Formats: sequence, structure tokens, C-alpha cells
Amino acid sequence: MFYREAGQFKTSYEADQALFPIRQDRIGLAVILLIAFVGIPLTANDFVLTSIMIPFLVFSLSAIGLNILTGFAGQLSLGTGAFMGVGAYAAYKLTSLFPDVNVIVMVLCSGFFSAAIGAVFGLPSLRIKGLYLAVTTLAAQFFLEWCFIRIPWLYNYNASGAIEIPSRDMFGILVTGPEATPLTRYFIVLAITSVIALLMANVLRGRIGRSWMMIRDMDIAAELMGIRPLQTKLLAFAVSSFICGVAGAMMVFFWLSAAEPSSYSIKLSFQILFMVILGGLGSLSGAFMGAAFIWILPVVLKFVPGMLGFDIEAATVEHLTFMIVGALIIFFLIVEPHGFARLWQIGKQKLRVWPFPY
Amino acid sequence: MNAIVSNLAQPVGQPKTAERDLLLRVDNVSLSFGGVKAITNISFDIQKGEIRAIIGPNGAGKTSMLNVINGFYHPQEGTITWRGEVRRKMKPYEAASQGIARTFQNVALFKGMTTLDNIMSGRSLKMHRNFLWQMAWFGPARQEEIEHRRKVEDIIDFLEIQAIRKTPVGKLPYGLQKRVELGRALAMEPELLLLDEPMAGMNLEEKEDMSRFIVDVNQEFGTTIALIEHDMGVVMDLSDRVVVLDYGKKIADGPPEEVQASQAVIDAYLGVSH
Amino acid sequence: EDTNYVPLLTYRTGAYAGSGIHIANGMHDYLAMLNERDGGIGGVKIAIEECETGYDAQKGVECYESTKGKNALVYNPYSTGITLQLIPKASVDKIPMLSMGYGLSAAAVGNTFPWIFNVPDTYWDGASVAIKYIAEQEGGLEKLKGKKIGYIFLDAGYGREPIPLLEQLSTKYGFELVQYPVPGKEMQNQSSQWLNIRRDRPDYMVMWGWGAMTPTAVKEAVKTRFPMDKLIGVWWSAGDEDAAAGGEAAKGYKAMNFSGVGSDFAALGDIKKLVIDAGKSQTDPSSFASTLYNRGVLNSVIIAEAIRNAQEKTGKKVLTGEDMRIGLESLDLTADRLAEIGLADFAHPMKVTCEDHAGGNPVFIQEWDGKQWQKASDWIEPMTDVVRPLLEAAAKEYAEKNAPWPARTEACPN
Amino acid sequence: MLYDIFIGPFVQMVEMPDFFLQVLWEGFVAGILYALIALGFVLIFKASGVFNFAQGIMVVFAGLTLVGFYESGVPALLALLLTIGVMGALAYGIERFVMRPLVNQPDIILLMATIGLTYFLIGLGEFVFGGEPKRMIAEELGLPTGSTAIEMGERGLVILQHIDIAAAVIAILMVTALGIFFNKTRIGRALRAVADDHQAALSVGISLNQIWAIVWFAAGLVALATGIMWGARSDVSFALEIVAFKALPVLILGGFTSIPGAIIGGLIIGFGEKIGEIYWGGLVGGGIESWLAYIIALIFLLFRPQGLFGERIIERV
Amino acid sequence: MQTQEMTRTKAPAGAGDAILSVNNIEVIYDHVILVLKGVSLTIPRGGIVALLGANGAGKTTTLKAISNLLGAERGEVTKGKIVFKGDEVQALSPNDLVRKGCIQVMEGRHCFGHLSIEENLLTGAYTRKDGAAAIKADLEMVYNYFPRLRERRQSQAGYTSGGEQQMCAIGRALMSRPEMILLDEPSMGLAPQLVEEIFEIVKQLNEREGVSFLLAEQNTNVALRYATYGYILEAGRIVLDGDAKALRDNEDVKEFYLGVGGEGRKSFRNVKHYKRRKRWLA
Ligand SMILES: Nc1ncnc2c1ncn2[C@@H]1O[C@H](COP(=O)(O)OP(=O)(O)OP(=O)(O)O)[C@@H](O)[C@H]1O
Ligand SMILES: Nc1ncnc2c1ncn2[C@@H]1O[C@H](COP(=O)(O)OP(=O)(O)OP(=O)(O)O)[C@@H](O)[C@H]1O
Ligand SMILES: [Mg+2]
Ligand SMILES: [Mg+2]
Repeated sequence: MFYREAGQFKTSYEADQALFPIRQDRIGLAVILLIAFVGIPLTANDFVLTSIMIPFLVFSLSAIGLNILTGFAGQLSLGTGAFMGVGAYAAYKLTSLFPDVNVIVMVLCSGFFSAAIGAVFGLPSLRIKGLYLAVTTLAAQFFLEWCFIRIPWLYNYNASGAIEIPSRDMFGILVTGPEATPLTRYFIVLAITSVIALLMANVLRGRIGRSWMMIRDMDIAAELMGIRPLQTKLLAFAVSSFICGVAGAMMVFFWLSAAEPSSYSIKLSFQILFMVILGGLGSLSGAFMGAAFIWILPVVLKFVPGMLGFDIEAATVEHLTFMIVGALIIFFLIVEPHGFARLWQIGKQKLRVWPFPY
Repeated sequence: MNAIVSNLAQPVGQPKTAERDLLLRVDNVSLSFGGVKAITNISFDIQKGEIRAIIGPNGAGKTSMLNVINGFYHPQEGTITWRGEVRRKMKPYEAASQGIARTFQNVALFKGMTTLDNIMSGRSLKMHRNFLWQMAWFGPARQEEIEHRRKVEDIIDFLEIQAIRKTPVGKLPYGLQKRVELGRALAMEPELLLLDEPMAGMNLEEKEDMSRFIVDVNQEFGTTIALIEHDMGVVMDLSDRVVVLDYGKKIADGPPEEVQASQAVIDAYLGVSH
Repeated sequence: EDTNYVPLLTYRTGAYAGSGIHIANGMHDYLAMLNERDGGIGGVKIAIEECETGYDAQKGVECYESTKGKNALVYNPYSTGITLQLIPKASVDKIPMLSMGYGLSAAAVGNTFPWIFNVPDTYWDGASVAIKYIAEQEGGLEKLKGKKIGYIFLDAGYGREPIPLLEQLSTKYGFELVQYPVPGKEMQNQSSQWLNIRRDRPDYMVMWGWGAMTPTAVKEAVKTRFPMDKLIGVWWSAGDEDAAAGGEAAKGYKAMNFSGVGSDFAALGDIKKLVIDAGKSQTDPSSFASTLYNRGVLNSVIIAEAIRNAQEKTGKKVLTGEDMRIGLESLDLTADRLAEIGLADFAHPMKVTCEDHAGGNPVFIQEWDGKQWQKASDWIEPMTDVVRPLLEAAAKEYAEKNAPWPARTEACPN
Repeated sequence: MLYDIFIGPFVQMVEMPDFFLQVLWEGFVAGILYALIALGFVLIFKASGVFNFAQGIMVVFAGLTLVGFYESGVPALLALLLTIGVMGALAYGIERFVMRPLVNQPDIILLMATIGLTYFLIGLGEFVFGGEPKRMIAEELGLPTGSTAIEMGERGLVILQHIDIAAAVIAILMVTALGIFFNKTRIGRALRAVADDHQAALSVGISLNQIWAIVWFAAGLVALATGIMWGARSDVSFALEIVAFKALPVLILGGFTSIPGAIIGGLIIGFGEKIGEIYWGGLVGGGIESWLAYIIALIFLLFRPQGLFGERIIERV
Repeated sequence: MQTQEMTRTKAPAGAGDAILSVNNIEVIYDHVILVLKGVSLTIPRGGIVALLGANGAGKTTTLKAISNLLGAERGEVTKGKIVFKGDEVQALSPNDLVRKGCIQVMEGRHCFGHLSIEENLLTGAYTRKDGAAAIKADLEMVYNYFPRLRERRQSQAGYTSGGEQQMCAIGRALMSRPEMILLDEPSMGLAPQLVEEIFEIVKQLNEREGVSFLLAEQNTNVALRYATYGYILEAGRIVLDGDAKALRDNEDVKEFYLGVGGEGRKSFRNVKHYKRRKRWLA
């Protein structure tokens, strides 16, 4: 009975189509935003900001990106890492070519490059489907990774082959580079992620979002209803890659501050895919939940033995972390294949009928 | 409801034979898959505003015929004339944009979406706000969304599925899924509505409901309907003309009573006369 | 209780664990031995904490962030990728970073990189030694003209680092340099590279391998019947398992080294007795005193000596990162001192200065005799004259690319 | 430039025939080894529609177990038997704790579960066996280790490793055996039925539990064979897991469900990759092997979306 | 009330010798959606029992609960018990149940799309151990029942027409030589002639081989003609049961399920919209 919707009547379609039609959800969101914008900055230390919150937000954003492609448009992609890399390298090149332009503008612009590349690799999706499509995205992954290594122009001919982010400021405050405070970087990442998430929430509940889901759920029927499959899929590839690109650029600009090609390897692709699936395919809030689980859990697990007073070797902790994360992934898939988002919904459903079991 | 009245509505009960009233004509169409001849040299036509039934035994080629009409299959031979224009190799989405909508034999709803979204998806072709507007939401995009939502709500009312508006369709019972599918096709405001066994798996009461919807759609909005159905009661009561296929060939074509009496049809399809 | 906190970024998991485990053991065991035997350094125990990176840059940064708050004295990332990411961070956080014989070569320029140390050598020193050694075999640098030298390397920051120097030397001495990159994913699948090598028939091969890449390369070299005595690995390709993968047939494989071979050192005896036999380490006794293990020991020796030095210089017992930097920057590890700590001849004496954080110390060549590594040459000096200007230029370029790069503010300790 | 692309490589092939033969041989061997991994994937895919991502780590795991037993003093052949036992237990465990609860779930969920399994096995493997690479006990198992050099012309030499020949023989034997198993037995038909529709398979009385335990065990055996062969070439280490990615293009090329497809796909990729890398790779800086296989597969796919031997993707309304 | 009375007084024929009895089962999907709220059925050995009811009443769910296929849909039986041939079967796996002689023809065909029609039929014989010849003979029998299938035997099932798939699904179940068949909407999508034929087959099998049937059907008319006993399910509860004949004569059933209300059969064209209220729910 805690989660009670009764008595909340929608009197207009506007109200019914709001993002969060139910009051409890709106309150919940407000609380989360309050924590994110006020609570965390006031309480968190540098470690929490740089090693937990910033990566968490970056991953959430890329999970949103992948979710659009895989969760909403139904095109399985294993190339997320590389698309993020395109964003990172594009942003890096842009900032070194136009050193005076605001980095944030550059980070956002980098998305267009990854969008273009994503669309190119999306072309075969017209003919190739499902797991078979995974191979084209894998081709993208490995080919782009190879480009990051083999085209020295991309990393300004650095001997190390890595990109290193120079310090840049905005309105007199350092926003990138080692001297930028974690808090500044946190706020930027938070702002970009929330704005993009909001914009995407809008797109997804409208015509375009629906057309993606139509393609996902039954492409033949969608086509017979007037959806042009190629255009729709390419748009999904482009939008998804755009977001992943921005996330990739943020990853190196506001988090790692230097990146090698291996930072954008297939491992990253899988990490993001995990987040999307565990969070719930086709759910924006799921992207956040999945990112939290996959990124934060291992970090936290590392500290558990120490806190409990066990003296376990770092490597053993790592092994155990692997096992636990693997087992939990399977566990959660079994509990709810549709991810945390669905789990949350069912939880709400239970709250609704509480204290009765159903 | 009037909102979705097609502007091409035809007064009912007028003679339906004039050539200018011809909506679609199929001429000598043949279709085969590898060795299987699904359709052999079939011709028939559909008049504006009529309910045209296609019947025949299982595997006769009825579904394939619909697939040919809306461009999902491309016949090896023959032509299709749509509103006086001969068309070839049309893409399915082009057929949709020309006003052909359909439902499917094996329900082909978008399983991950709610009833509302499924029906809204039928309006895709009528919505035009671009990506940027959609991102911003407030303003034109929302306006458009609400405008179409109104029409969709009309359809929901019409089909009496208000209660399941927000339910994901995957979990609905079969009969309701078929109804939602009809709603989705109606949302396209089609000129020609192709129904593939809309009443399979329904009990009598639901068949009655469904019949009522079909008749209403036909009469009130003048939508032309091509209907595949195995329940002879329904076919006989609803249709204006019936074409009968067997093994990919046309064996009869005409008003229901005539067809029902034809010996060829009885042998091939009906078995004992009904 | 006061301690000096030394985090060790190690990897005992992942694709590079094969090399990483020995390093980690060596580093850990020496420091643990000091705690056992001497009660730490200067009477203050060393708090040793390993953080597992899995050779992964993201996790490396995470380790750094999670430990730096505990007053970390120095970082040893053991991955060029992690080093690159930490260079700017460490410089801002004022914690020295010791990348012993790896990382960014340009970091040797202390004026630009006051917080980064790469004694005893940079990769460029190493590459120059390899070329010098080849020249010695051929009978002089001028004999290099017209020779073909292949360079097979792990295609990552690590393996690409020496290329600029090798190219420079190739133009200077007129030999042809042929590159054979091995993608990280294909480490264990090098048949293409070795087929190419077979076709190109280089006179010598220089190898920058790490983890599973090295043993695979050695095996492939044996398979394609490349003359093993013409294959020279960097000091990170000098592991015992690396060569053992080729077995008897790998006889003649050479690798550079700058840390002691074997267990005949008093300090190692102490480690064995006080740490390993006492069950205070993860070291598998059979891998004790292997090349990479000893490398890890040397790493800890430098840390320990820097701590001692810093304690002397600052008069404090419990140090901070900044104190540690002073200790590192005025480190002078003489032969006498090495003997004093029970490691006579374990390494070449090394001295760090404000200008030179690497030292360009000589290295020697060891050779696999089919069962064991044997020392096969004397100490060979790198071509400092070629390397140093390149280092200066690279440092300058780095600072420019990363402008505004903070100028050195730390006074030289002496 | 044009010469380098269109003429040079062919001139080289003709001028150095021994080398060309060697390249072909290496391509053949690589192909066989890829095929071995792909075979493991095909088995499970065919029998459950699951894309088993964990095949790569199973290879490592099998290899490590074998070497682990040997190192702890068990004679080689006994170690082999024990390892087979362990793979059986693993198969049972996977069936019981991963597959059974996930019956009838969409492909992607099952794919994810196998990735979760991969994580788990990596952790477990490193926990039990440690992270160091281990030497494969090929000799002790009675596999040939030497090499034969065939002289050709004056300086020409083609070197054949005996272990590679053994790998080819084993692969061909396994493919034949599995091919017969799938096509000629009632279980084979049941496997394909399961892959199509879990629920319907249940409804006609096919025991998914039994079937899955069988195929995972078979995949475990294939993994063991793969582990021995790959391990003998390099070493048994966790880095090997990555090689499994190579199986993907092979699989896609051959078709997910075809056993001969795995072999033929493997060979196409093996030859294509080696020839591409050796004769053309240098033009763009080398290392193209890391993606060439995918591009080859992609090109084939554009013409046959279901792979060379895959079952037609059914599209019907 | 008349209907209630009927439920109480008339037990299904031969209840003492029930091949299958379902006692007061409850089914929940996803841990929260309660679908069956206490359903009890008895199928006598050699009987044909029809399970009728509107869309979403829970017919399919009941059948799946019996054949233990709910697990695959995240549903579970939370209460009650199911007894088949004297043993409780809730804990058995579906294949054990098939071995025991109870097979289900699933709603919506569920043919194995990539297998040919013939292979589909052969999977039906998976659990049989009585040799290739017997299986071959049965294959012939199925082909004789459905000549259309013989024509399409080599086609991939995924490409055959809806009706062909339906025949294939039924034929597949027959191949297992069951003692009890749970038929879920067998007539769906079949031509009228075939519908009759299928029910004739049901009758033949029942009479000649003593196979028992539980039919979930929408086509009440035919179903009640062939069945001996019927249950009517509404919203997860049995609201009415009785001999087929008694049900056929029941006024409510006539009106709502057979379409022959007071004034005979109405034309589909002229049905008027009115809010139906089932009397037994009142
Ligand atoms: N894509 C295809 N490939 C191969 N054969 C096909 C294909 N589509 C249809 N067929 C075959 O063509 C014939 C006609 O099929 P169709 O689906 O049109 O029949 P139908 O009249 O709709 O039958 P039903 O009433 O059973 O649905 C069938 O025998 C079917 O097997
Ligand atoms: N997997 C599921 N998860 C949740 N609810 C379900 C699921 N399957 C069925 N239901 C619900 O259970 C109820 C009963 O469904 P069921 O399929 O048993 O009905 P039915 O009587 O067979 O209907 P029909 O005549 O349409 O086949 C329906 O309301 C349906 O929405
Ligand atoms: Mg049909
Ligand atoms: Mg049903």
C-alpha cells in the first residue's frame, strides 16, 4: 500500500504522457536529482567522485547509447567500445586543432564523428540480423581499434601512442587536465549525462522512439506499417553512436585524462552491454542501474574483505570479485531476465498490493 | 470517432461495379517459392468500399496473396493495379504510405510495447516532427503527439479496449491481441484494410464483437476490406463478394451465396455444405 | 603505530599475469623482508598494500585514486599504459612515481617531470644497447650498414615506445629497420609475424615482448628456425618461463637485463628465510630468484633506499610523498651500498639527479643455455649521446602538447 | 602503389613458392585451430540456440585443469581422464545452475548468461590455478612434437610441425564424429528442435536437461582438445581466451548451425587471414589480422545473410 | 441457482476411473499475476472433455499447468495438486509426463521452424522406444490423416502456411502414442472441412485406442458435439460444468457460446452492441 496510485487521475493527455505520470515517481526522481547535485558534492571525497561517480555517469551515458541501439532498436552491437573511442579521438583531435574553442563544445561535437562512423557500420544491418549483425559491429570494433593504433595522426604522433588531455579552462575554471578538481569534472559529467538522458527520454516516447521499438519487436510488421527499415536503423545507429561518442570523449577528458587504444577495447563493449542487459533492455533508468551494478559493485567488493577484517591478497580478492560478479550476473538474469528496471517495476507492483502477496 | 473518417468515404449501397470504383486489380499473378507454386495465375479485383473475402483450404495461397498485395512478396508474373496505376516491385513501406494496412495471421504485434503504443505506432506515417523537435518535446512535438493520441483514444474507445491501454501486449490473451492489431491497422486510416483470419481463436461472443467492428469500419468510414477467414458464418454474413482459392488457383469468385453453392468450393473447402 | 605506506600496483590476474606475478612477488618480498629483519626502515615499518590492476588502465587509475589518500609514498604502476595516465595525476597530487625501466622515456628529463622516475634506464637506453650489442657482434657500428634488423613488439604504448629511437639509429647507422607489431589480442597467435620474418630474413631481431607474447614468440622463432642467438629481447622479455617455452631449442636466446641473476645474494637469502619459508608470501619457491622476481626485488631496493635517503635528508622518520621525491631525486646507490645491503653486484650502481631521472645506466646481456639464464656480456653503456637529446626533445614536446604543463617548482634536494 | 596491390604479391607468390606453401600451410593450421574453437560454439548453438561465449574460457579451463593435474603428480593419461571428468561435472553444473533456470529466454539473455559464466570461470580458474602461463604437456600425452622440413629447390624449405598435423587429424575426426552424431541420430534431431523452440521441445517430451548436459559435455571435450592443441602451440594461459574471438567470424561465415561449416569457415578465414596479412598487410602497416577475418566474414554475409551453410533465416508473416 | 446446483450434483462420468484430475490449483505468473484461482477438473479414462471459456479465461494456463510447461513462462502452480494415472505429477518434468503418456499440443502451433515437416513429426516420437518400424507406421498414419502434410513433408516448417503448421503440431503429438492429449485450440486457423476432420480424428483415436482428451476450444459448437463432458472457465474459475449435452442445452451456454439465443442464430452483420452479463457471475 506504500506505492499507491489510486486517486491520481490524469485529466489530460498531456498529464498522461508526462515522463513520470505518477507522483511517487516524481518525488523519487526529485530526491535522486537532489542527491546527485547537492548531496554527493557536499559529502563525497575525491575517491568517490573520481573513481565511482564520474565513471558511473560516463558508463550510464554509454549504456543509454547502447540501449537505444540494442534495447530500443533491437540491433545487437559489440562495437560500443570503438564508437566511444571514435568520440574520444575526435574530441582530442578537435581540441588540438581548435585549441581556443570550449572543450565541452568539442566533446559534444565529437559525437557527430562517431555518429557518422556508427551509421556507416550500421549499413549492413539492413541485410544482416541478430547475432550475425554482431559480427559487423565486431568488425567495427577491431577495425577502429586498429585505426587508433595505426593512424598516428589521430594521436598527434605521440611516441606512446596514447592521447593525453591538456588542461583547459572554461570561465576561468579548469575543467580538464590533472588540475581540474574532481568536483568540477563531476558536475560537467553529471550535467551532460542528465541532459542527454532527458532528451533521449523525449525522443523515446515519441514517434521516433516508437519506430525503433517497432523495428525491434517485429521488423516485418513495422515495414508493412510504413517504417523504412534502413533509415530507422541508421538513425538508431547514428544516435546511439553519437551518445557513445560523447561518453567516450567524456571518459578520457573528465575521467582518465589519458587513453590508449586498449582503453576502448572489446572489453569495454562487453562491459557496457552487461550494463544494458542487466539494467534492462529498453529502459533508460535501467541503464543507470546496470551501470551502477557493473561499475560500482566490483569497486565496493574490493573493500569488503578489508572492512570485515580479513586479510586476503589483492589478487585473491580480484579472483573472488570475478567469480561473484559472474555469479551475480547469472543470478540476476535468472531472477529477472528483463533486468533491474523490470525488477523495480515488479517491486512497485508488490508495494502496491502490500501487505497482500498479490 | 469522426476524426478518423476517411475523406474517401463512399456511400454504401451504391452499385459497385463501375471501373472507376475499382480500388485494386490483380492480373494473372503467379508466385512460387523454389518448387512450391503458392499462387498460379490469379486475377481478381477489389472495389472501393466493399468487403471482399478470400477463402480456401489451408495452404491455398491466401496469405501469400495478401503478401503480394502489400509488397512483401514480389510475384514472378502478373501485375497489380492500384487505383488505376500499375505497380511493380513495391516496397512494403510504400504500400503502407499509399493506404494499405493489414493484420496478420500469426499476431504480429510489437510485443514489447503497450496497447497504446502499438496503436500509436499505426500513426507513424502521419507524424512528421523531426528529431530535434522530438528531443525538445515541449511545443510542436508534444502537440502532435497529443493530437494523434486523441485519435488513438477514439480507436481504443471504438474497440472497447480501454482497460488494457497501458498493458504490454505480449501478455494479453490471444483474442485481445487480435483486437489490438485491428486497432493498429485502423490507426493508419487505410483505404484498403487486409485482414488475415481476424477471428481465428475467438469464441462466438468475440467473433460477434469483431464482426461488428469490421462492419462499422466498412460502413462508417468506407474503408475497403479484404478478409481471409475460415469461419463460413462470418464470411457469408459479412462479405459482399468472395474469391475462393485452392492450391494457388482461383476456383470461384462471386457473391457469397453463389460461391457457397458451387460444387467445386464444397469439394475443395467446405466439405459438408453449411 | 607509524608506518610508511607503499602501495604496490600489481597484477596477478589477466593476460599479463604470467610476467606480473613474479614482479609482484619480488617487490613484495623484499619490503616484507625489511619489515621482518630490520623492523622496517629507520625504525618505521613499511605498510605494504597490493592493489590488483590486471594490467588494465581503468583499474590502475582506480587503484591510484583509492590509495593515494592514505599518504602513499610512491607508485609503481608496472604498465606503460597506467604510467601514462598517472603521470599528470601524480604530478598534481605530488606523489612520486617510479617506473623502473619502463613507462614514458621522456620522463627521464627531471626538469620537466620532477615527480616521475625511471631509473636505471629508459626504453631508449635499452634499444640503443640492443643495437650496440648487435654492432659488437658484427664488429663495429659501421658494420651495421646494409644490415636488416627486425623489431617485433607488443603493439601498445609499451612496445611502440622505442620506435623513434630505433628509427633514428637506423638512419644514423644505415641499417634497415623492419617492424613486426603483435596486436595484444593476437599475442598467442604470432604465426603471421614469424612468417613475415622468415620471408624478410632479418639479420637480427629485437623483441619488446611482455606477458604471454614472449614465450609465444620464442616458440615461433624456434619453429621457423630463426637463429636464436640473433634474437635479443628487452629486459622485460627476460623471464625464465619466457625462454623455457622454447626449451632446449631456444638455446642462445638473448635478453637484456639490469638486475642480478640467481639467488646468490645475502639479501635474497634473508628473503627466503624470513619471508618465503616463513609462509609470509605468495611466492612459489620454484620461481624464487628468477629474472623477473629479482627485477621486482630491485624495484623495492630502489624504493627502500629512497626512503632511507629521504629520512636522512629530511630528518623525518615517517615520510610523505614529497619527502619521498627528495629521497628519490638524490638517490645514489653505490656499489658499496649495494654490498652493504647484501646485494653486491646485484645491479649496476645508479645515481639519480635533478636533470636525469633515469641515469642511462649500463645493462648486460644474458643468454639462455637451454635450462637457465647465463650472464653473457659485461655491462654495456647505452648511447647516451644519442638518447639524451631525443629525451629532451620528447619532454619538450610532451609539455607543449599538454600545455599548460606545470613548470618545475620543486627545489633540487642537494 | 597499384603494383604493390595488384601485382607484387602474386609475383612474390610465384617467385618464392616454398614460402607461399608455408603461408598456405600456416593458414591451414590456423584455420583448423579456429575451426576447433568454432566447433564448440556450433555444438551448443545447434542444441540450444545459445551463443556460448564461454567456449573460449572453457578452452583455457580445460587446458589448465589438465596441466594442473599433471603438475600435482598425476600421470599424463590419468590427468586426461580426470580432466574429462571435470568437464563433465562442469557441464552438469552449467546445465543445472545456468541453463535450466533460463529455459525459454531470448537469445540475448542466454548470451549474457554465458558471458557471466565466462567471468565466473576466469575467477575460478585463476583462483585455483594461478595466473601464470603453463606449459602444455603435449609430449607426455603422446602427441608428436618434432617438425619435418621439406626441401624445395635450392633454398626453399617448408616446415611442417608434427603437432599441427596432429591437430588437423584430430579436428577432422571430431568433425566427422559430431557430424554423424547430429545428422544420423535421434538426439541430433532433438537438438535442432530445442534450438528452434525450447517450449515446444519440452512439450513433445524432449528432456532439455539431458540434452544440455550432453552438449555442454561435448563442448567441454572439444574445448579440451582445443586447449591441448592451442596450448602446445603457445602456452596455456588466460591470454588464450581472447583467441576465442577468432571463432566468431569463422562461425558466422560457416553458419551458426553447421559443423562442416565450422571447418570450411575456419579454413577460409585461416587462409584469407594469413595470405592477406603476409602479402598485403604490410601496405597498411601490418596487424590487419586483427580485423581482416571480420571483414571477410562481413563480405560473405552481405551475400548470404545466414552464412555459407547456415539454416535459412525464416521470415514470414 | 440452477447452474450452481448442476455443478454440485453432476460429477463427470466415470470420475472414479479418472486418468487425470486437477484439484483446486492456483497459478501465478511473475510472482504477482494470479491467473487461476482454484481450478478443478477431472478427465475420465477414455473421455473427451472440453474446456471452454472466453479469451484470457485461463484455458491455456490450465493446460500448461498440467503439462508442466509453466516454468518456461515464469509461472508456477502455487496451490492444489494434479494427479495423472494415480500419481501426483506437479514435480515431474514435461518429458517425464510425455513418457508417462500425456502430451500437449500447444496453442499457436509452435512447430520447429528450421526442421522439415517430416522431421517435426519425428521429434514427436522422441520418447518412444518401440523401434523404427512402429514409428514409420505411425508416420504413415499421420500422413493419412493429413494428406497435405505428405505433400509438404520436405518443406521447412517455418515456411508452411498457418494451417499446415497446425496439422503438423497435431500430427507431432500423435507420434508419441499418448494416452492423454491436451489439445489447445486445435481448430484455430483450419479450414471448416479440416476442423471436422480433426475432430473426427479425435473421436477415432478416442474410440479405437482409448486416448483421453482435454480440449481447450473456442469453437464451442464443435467441441460440445464431440466432447462427453465440458467445463466452462471464466476469469480463472470454473463457473459451470456438466455433460456435454446438458451444457448444449443450457440457456446461457446457448446464448453466449453457441450463438443460438432465444431467436435462433443471428447474422454477424446485425449483431448489436450490448453489455453482456453472464448470469452465473451475477
Ligand atoms: N516464403 C515461403 N517459402 C516457401 N513456401 C511458402 C512461403 N510462403 C508460403 N509458402 C507456401 O505457399 C503455400 C501457400 O501459403 P499461404 O500461407 O499463402 O496459405 P494460406 O492460404 O494462407 O493457408 P492457411 O489458411 O493455412 O493460412 C503454402 O503451401 C506454403 O507452404
Ligand atoms: N506469461 C504470462 N505472464 C503473465 N500473464 C500471463 C502470461 N500468460 C498468460 N497470462 C495471463 O493469464 C490470463 C490467462 O491466459 P490464458 O492464455 O491462459 O487464456 P486462454 O483462456 O487460453 O485465452 P485464449 O482463448 O485467448 O487463448 C490472461 O489474462 C493473460 O493475460
Ligand atoms: Mg494464411
Ligand atoms: Mg489460450
